[in-house]
Amino acid sequence: MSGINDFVIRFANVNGTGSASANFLFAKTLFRMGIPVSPKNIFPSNIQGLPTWYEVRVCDKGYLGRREGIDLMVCVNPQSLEKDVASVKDGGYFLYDSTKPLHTEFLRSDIHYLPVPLMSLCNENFTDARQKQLFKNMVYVGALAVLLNLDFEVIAQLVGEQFKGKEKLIQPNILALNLGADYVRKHFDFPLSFHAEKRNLTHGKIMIDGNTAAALGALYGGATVVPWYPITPSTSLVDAFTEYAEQYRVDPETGRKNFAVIQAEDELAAMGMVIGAMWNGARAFTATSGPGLSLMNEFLGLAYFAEIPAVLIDVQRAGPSTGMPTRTQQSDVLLAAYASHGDTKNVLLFPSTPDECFELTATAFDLAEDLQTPVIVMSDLDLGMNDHISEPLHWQNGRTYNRGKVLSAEELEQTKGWGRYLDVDHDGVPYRTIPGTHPQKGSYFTRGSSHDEYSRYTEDADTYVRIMDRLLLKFHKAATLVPEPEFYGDDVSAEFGIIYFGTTHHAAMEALDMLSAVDLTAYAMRLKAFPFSQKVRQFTERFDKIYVIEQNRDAQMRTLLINELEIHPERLIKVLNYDGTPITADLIVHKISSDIHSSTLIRS
Amino acid sequence: MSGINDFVIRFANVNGTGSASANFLFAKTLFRMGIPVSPKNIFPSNIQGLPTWYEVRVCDKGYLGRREGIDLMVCVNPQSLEKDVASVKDGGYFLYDSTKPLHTEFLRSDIHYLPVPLMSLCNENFTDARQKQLFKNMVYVGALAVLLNLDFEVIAQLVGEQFKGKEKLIQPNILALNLGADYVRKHFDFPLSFHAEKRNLTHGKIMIDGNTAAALGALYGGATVVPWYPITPSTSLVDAFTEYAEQYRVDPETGRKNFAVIQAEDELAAMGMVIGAMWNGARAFTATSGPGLSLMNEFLGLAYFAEIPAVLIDVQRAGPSTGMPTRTQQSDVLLAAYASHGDTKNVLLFPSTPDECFELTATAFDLAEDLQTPVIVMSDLDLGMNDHISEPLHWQNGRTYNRGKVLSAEELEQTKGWGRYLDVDHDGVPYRTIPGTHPQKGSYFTRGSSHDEYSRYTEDADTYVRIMDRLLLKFHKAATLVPEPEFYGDDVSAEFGIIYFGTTHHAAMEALDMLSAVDLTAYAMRLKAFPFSQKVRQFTERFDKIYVIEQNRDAQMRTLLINELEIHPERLIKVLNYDGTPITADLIVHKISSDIHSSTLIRS
Amino acid sequence: MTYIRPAFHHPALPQNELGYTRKDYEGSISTLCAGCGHDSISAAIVEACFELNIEPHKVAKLSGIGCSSKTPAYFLNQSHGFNSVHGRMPSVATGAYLANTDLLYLGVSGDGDSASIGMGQFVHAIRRSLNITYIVMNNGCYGLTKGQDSATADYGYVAKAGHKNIYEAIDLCGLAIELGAGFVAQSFSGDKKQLIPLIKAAMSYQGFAFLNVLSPCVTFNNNSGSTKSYDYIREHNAVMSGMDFIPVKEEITADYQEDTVREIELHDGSYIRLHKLQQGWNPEDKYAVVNALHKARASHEILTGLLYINNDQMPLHQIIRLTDTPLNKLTEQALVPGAGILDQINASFA
Amino acid sequence: MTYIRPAFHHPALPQNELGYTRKDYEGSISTLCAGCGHDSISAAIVEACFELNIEPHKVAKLSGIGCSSKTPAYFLNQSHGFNSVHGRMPSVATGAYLANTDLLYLGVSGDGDSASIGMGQFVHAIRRSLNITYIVMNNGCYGLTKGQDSATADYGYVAKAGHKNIYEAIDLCGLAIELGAGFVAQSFSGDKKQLIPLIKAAMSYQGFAFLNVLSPCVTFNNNSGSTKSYDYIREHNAVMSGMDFIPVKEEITADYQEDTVREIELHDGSYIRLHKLQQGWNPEDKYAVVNALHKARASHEILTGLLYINNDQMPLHQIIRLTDTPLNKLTEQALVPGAGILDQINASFA
Ligand SMILES: Cc1ncc(C[n+]2csc(CCOP(=O)(O)OP(=O)(O)O)c2C)c(N)n1
Ligand SMILES: Cc1ncc(C[n+]2csc(CCOP(=O)(O)OP(=O)(O)O)c2C)c(N)n1
Ligand code: SF4
Ligand code: SF4
Ligand SMILES: [Mg+2]
Ligand SMILES: [Mg+2]
Repeated sequence: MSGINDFVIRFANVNGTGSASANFLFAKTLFRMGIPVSPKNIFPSNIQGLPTWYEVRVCDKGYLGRREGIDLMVCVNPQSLEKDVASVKDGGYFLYDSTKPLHTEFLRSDIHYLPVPLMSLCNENFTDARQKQLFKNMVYVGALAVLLNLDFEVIAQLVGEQFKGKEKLIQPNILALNLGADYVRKHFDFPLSFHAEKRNLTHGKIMIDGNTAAALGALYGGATVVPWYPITPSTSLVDAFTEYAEQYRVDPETGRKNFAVIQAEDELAAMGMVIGAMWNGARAFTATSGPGLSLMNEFLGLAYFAEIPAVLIDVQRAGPSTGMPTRTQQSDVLLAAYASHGDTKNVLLFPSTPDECFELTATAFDLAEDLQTPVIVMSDLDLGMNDHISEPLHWQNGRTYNRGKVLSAEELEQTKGWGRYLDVDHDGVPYRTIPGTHPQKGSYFTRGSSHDEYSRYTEDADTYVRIMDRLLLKFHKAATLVPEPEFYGDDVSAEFGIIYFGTTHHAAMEALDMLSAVDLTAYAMRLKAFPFSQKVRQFTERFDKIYVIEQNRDAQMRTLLINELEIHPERLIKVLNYDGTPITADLIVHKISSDIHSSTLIRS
Repeated sequence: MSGINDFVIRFANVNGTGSASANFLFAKTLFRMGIPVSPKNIFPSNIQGLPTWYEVRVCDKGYLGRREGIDLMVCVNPQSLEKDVASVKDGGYFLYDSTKPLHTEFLRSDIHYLPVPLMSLCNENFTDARQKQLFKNMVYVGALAVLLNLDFEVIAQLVGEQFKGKEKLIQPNILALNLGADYVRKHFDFPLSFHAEKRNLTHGKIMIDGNTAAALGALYGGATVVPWYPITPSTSLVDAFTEYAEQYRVDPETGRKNFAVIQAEDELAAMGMVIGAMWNGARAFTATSGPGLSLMNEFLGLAYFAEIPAVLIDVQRAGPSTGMPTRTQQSDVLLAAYASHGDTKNVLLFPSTPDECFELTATAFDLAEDLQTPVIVMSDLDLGMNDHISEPLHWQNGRTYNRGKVLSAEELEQTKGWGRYLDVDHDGVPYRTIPGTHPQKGSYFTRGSSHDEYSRYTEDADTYVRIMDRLLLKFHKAATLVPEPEFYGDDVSAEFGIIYFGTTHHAAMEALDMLSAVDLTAYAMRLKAFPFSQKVRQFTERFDKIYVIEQNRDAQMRTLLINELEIHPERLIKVLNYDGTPITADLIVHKISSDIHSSTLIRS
Repeated sequence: MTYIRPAFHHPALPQNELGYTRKDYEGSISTLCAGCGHDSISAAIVEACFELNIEPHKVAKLSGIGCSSKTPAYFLNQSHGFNSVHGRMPSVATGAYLANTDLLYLGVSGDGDSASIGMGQFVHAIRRSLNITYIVMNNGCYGLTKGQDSATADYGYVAKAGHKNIYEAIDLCGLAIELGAGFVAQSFSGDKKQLIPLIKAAMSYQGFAFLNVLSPCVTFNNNSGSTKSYDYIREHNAVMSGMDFIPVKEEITADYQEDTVREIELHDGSYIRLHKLQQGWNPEDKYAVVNALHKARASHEILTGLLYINNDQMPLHQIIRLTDTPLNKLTEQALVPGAGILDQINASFA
Repeated sequence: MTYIRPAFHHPALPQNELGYTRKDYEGSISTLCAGCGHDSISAAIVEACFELNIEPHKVAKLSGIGCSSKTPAYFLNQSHGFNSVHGRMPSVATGAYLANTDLLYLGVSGDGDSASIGMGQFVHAIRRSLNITYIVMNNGCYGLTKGQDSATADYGYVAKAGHKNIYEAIDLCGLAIELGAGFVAQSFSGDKKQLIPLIKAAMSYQGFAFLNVLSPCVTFNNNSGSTKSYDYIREHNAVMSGMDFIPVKEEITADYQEDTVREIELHDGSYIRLHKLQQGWNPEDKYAVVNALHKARASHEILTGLLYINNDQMPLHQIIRLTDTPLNKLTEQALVPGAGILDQINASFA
């Protein structure tokens, strides 16, 4: 059994019953108590009435990845009872609504039961039907507070914050909390052997979801045109952008807006609008998930070939096709990298944490304009929709945008023989102009068809090759501009390498420690971008054996590494998790150590 | 200078002026004279008034790839004069319309000029304006016939066939031919040093374009539902299908049709219709090119995941985006193989010749239904729209369709516990049912969302993984069912390997001979399908050094080979041609031999 | 395909002429929100199919993506179903229909699915006169993605989230009529009496039968500012006519006064009987219908009932002169022209 | 941006008020077929822009793919042009327009481009009241892919290839009106006198100005069975009114008899003057226009002229209350809320 500040608790609810805010309150309380915590929402692709879970890992050591094994299950959903009982760890606890007795078939001898009559407590104390249902959730939070030794002051403070402006609601919420607390105090020993203890480990941190952070990154990054089409799990990103933009980008006097959020008719249109806007000199982005990415292929190819900046945030979910819309995966990597027919390559960025969602989204606009090409921020459902403990978002006042090689009217005045696709600087990146800049100079005809350096249509073989080769040169330049990878672990004595990216971060960090505990010393590289920089190449050359951890079936990032860096595939070993749940350290350690044990050679 | 039955002649025309049939007559005459010939149409993405070329390689040795270097240029287009004069080989000939004198700037001292007053000959002999223009083309054919020693009887016969039913037109055409012939006889020495001589090398062969052959393959393969959206260079494929179907698939009494060709509103709809039709048990296909393939991504992912057979013919053109719509390339390989978001893999077939277009298209339906997955036939503009000498199309009477695991009403009657996605045979391929088969049994709910073995929606992690893993198993099975590669060259003493596919075939064959002439002995494998079979793997294991020849920039097939067969990239050397023109043997030889000369090791 | 009578039914359950009970037309348990309008439409479909004596396995039910598009799983369990991709059901249905014209095709979509991402396919299915009953469960919002305005959301309505819609709505019925749909009806999920005969009529019609059913989203669009709420629709519903559907061969009784009754015979011999007709209402007069729709829009009325019918519409398979045998039943015999013909074709290229 | 007078013009060339000559509005040499209707429309655009005194660099011209979509290369060389992808010009134009509402947007498309693959985007650009002059060069066929029927090809017309079209045509004007487009006109590429003022009026209109211009494809659809040929259109053209466009501040003279003249003032102060009005024709009466279109269709007449105008239409940027400064001119100053605000936001997540 787990110990102080080291346990996993899972809430089994029915979706649409208002459990989300109570569960969040629970997690946030731990966070405010200074304890590292990582909540995961496991919800159905449905609006109301189906099982939904909220899993909270509490971990003094700061491991924020998911962990298998539930120490305490809070079950308020009869539909999922059987599964929920079964999922509790040997020796764990099962808190349930005992208003109706538990059927004996759900009794396990190896776990502890904590019956709390949630419904009847509510029935006795509230009259309104909706309130009865809602407050059930607060009752179990109250019960848990006692069982796990949560700080009631913190809880009360959070409730106060939550109902700011609706103060009438504070009192009944506190009442509900106390109902649960009192019941536990009366009926059970408390606290449990594993419970919370105040720490100072989250000081200066924030708890935020990646989509909100990315939205803020776009806001600070200067996005003004935001066409989009709703799709889980990217919707909340645009919602957050809209909300903050309404707050900070509207002229308070006139009510006129500094931004345009447009719900497009579909994802093709959303990407078309991004391209039109960025062609015309505004910063624009859209957010989508797998199906939308598939639909944007043609437009991405246009932006690549006509060299129009574009920013796309792909909040990945489990594919293929409609797949599991409410489960996480990193399975759009290959399509995003080589989207569209013909020879194409796109710049990708891989945030791992909310603060990186902020930073890399803001950076995406600079890169897109600097390189005049699409940049895709590869987030995922786990990162985007779950709350994560994160460094605060950071913006340096005075930071300026890199708008790339855009010619002003004055510069055009002085320029002779300008051509839209002339590689003046020999870095693969030509100079562009924005419509309306100058009455006589700088106009050109943008096209997705083959064109020469002056943007004229051509079917000339050599010209075509020249442009295509320059695009490769530009891609090489991109490799020097994208964010560098981060390195972790033991640089000196490492016997093998680990490569990973995105939300695998926390599990990988924990796995590194677990591996070194069993004397398997690794050095890890967290990729932040595609194409791969020199540092990435060097890392791959250093080890004979490198484990590439990914959350997809086909080892898509490994394909990119092999293909772009010409690495012998046998040196890159797949460590995959693709069941739609966030990857765990256990899985990583298990796969790596069993590979090592089944092979002999580690370093030749 | 080239010799008997060994030369290249190029016609420079204006498009929309009716030169196509005269040029075809020229090529077909050679073919009928028993001489291997390969014409290439180099046309603009435009309807009328721009330069268009028709290039004919004549080659006794049977090399049917394109060859650089023009021996004889026939120029009837003042627009392209400069370029055309320049493109003639040193010592070559330049035939032009001398009605107006040639400007001195176009005079080269190293080539021979053959002035023929095409226009004035026509003006003198014809009255109708359109005829004057049209017959100009016949005049130069007549002139060439004498210069190159063509058989006038063959020409006359072909003219007769061409104007079957419009016999009135035969005489003036013959007159025009004679005008040219007589003029040459009067004014020049003839025949030229290089010229034609009757052979018996094309006996039993046909001269046909790949699109027509593929259309016939679809007709014989049992396609009944053919939704499509016009796009060059795939349009003529559906046109041919329609034409033959109108001939052979319409009830002569009632006029009722055995097929449905539907011009869809776009490519998304075309693929949706294919999926709907094959889900419902009919054979269906669509044909498209790059932009269409990009648009079909989402639907391809649905077909992959929901396991619905689908047949797509991708007649590739030069990408990315609109690219060069009338130029050839093999650059959709990667996208086709891994189309769509999420983890997906599609079966691809690579025809090299018209008879293979026929055979592989027919096979595609069997494979798609056998494997319940999309099958994409990867043709290209060169193969699809140019005439090629080919083995005749072959169909064995009595050949039956492989409809795959489809349960009949009787079988359903006897089946217990059927589940749409149950892997009963442990080969990854489940049993399906067609709507309307049985009143109580066999109905199921098809979905692109995650489903269990009984086709019920699920978000269960294990079930999802089970289905995804089975799809991989199915893909492994596909590798055992797809057509095997073909091998060429010296199996025994080869020092290195060559891998190629599709229209690279003729150039590769010629290159093999050229290489062995300089003692570079290679063994070549022509891929016919993806995924790769055991034989492909064995071949890749045999050589330390393998040249992979492709007509794209990013070496896409090489990526597939490395990724699927886990080959060390350094062993696969890129030989690329991606300028939109068909690859030549010279290019291949040049790239391979310079690589060999720049490296030392050939076989370790 | 011969018909096999379903066995072992509870004797007390009423059976239709084919011996099926209502249970035989039901589907899996709905996972939609309690009170969702879509569930009522599913129930109406079950009832209509039962009453129409349809063999369930002779129906193919297809949909896109959305709460509405989930419903085919909740009715007609014995029919094959196809939950395709967002907005693209019309093309999948077109392919399926061409493969086998012997089945009945029931397309189910949402306002997001058809009026936004699926607009192009919706328009072209109508243009082709696809032989389908096409039901849009129209709640003016994107239910499944949590309540965004759809393109059928009315200008000025106030969303649950609080904002006012600033765009004009697309009137799917007006659009369908403009595009030449042969059967256009509008109804309300809460009005079974009207809805069931409309579904029956639509399923009996040969050609594109469009049913726009207002179907409140209780979770995201049933608030007071909504123009797609139960209350609002009830208040603004202008029923253009009462309606009965009289199946083939059933006796036509004259219950109504001559002057207010209109009977329209469908091609299969069944009848639609309209009664309590609104003054001057003639669903075969396209101009009148279009004008009435425009006026209703201006006065915030919602016309329901059979809005327009054109009995001369030719369904797609007739337009393209398809053979009677379903294409999916054709074998090598019918499909392969044979080696001899191929030799001739080869010869034409020699 | 200050205006700089173009230098070194041939003194003899007539100049407009801004000092530009017609040459300044021309484009590259057309590669279309000799006689293609599209070239005439390009010429009309050149003339309209010249007469309207538009600064060429203040125009953005956008198109999809097709012969028609190539034309933006053949006019207004000093404007930025964007030849996007097939059928998706409306979305690219929407993005461009949102980025800078200070330019004039001219969208050019074909009937294949807009009525088939682009139908969804066409519909939604109208619904959003995109501020654009949207010209469809309508030849009833797919010119660039060699003459397939398009969705605007009339039922029963005989294609050059010989077959008869079996589908009903989509009437883009009828559709645009149904969807609420504020300015809908139809014209003929061969009728410059009508076309030029229509283009001028459209470019002066605030909102979605749709121009469906019948534009014969001489190569693939000018044969005798065609209903989009020069001859056919000339014979079946029913001009609904003569029309003048009177720019801002120009004196309004009364050349015509009172009863047959109508003047419509646009928001920028310019006027459209309709004269020789057909009996009862009122382009502000939506119902009347819709009915007239339906009737014309039935009698194979092609109505040309300004069909419908709604002067109260709000363009998209007003609907969404966009600021006056073009978004593409905003700098960090205006866009970044600053580190202080971010601290506050961080605090709200602490
Ligand atoms: C390509 C694609 N984009 C977006 C989505 C996300 N999505 C699912 S349902 C839906 C809207 C559904 O609205 P509607 O059709 O009105 O159905 P309702 O839920 O309101 O019944 C969207 C946008 C998707 N599944 N696929
Ligand atoms: C995605 C895609 N599909 C198909 C095509 C091929 N294509 C080019 S132009 C065209 C049709 C053009 O028709 P229309 O818009 O009427 O223009 P027109 O040539 O008649 O002026 C098509 C189908 C394409 N470029 N892109
Ligand atoms: S969200 Fe709305 S549309 Fe979806 S099931 Fe619930 S009530 Fe119905
Ligand atoms: S093909 Fe037709 S539309 Fe295209 S340029 Fe020629 S005449 Fe014009
Ligand atoms: Mg809806
Ligand atoms: Mg056209």
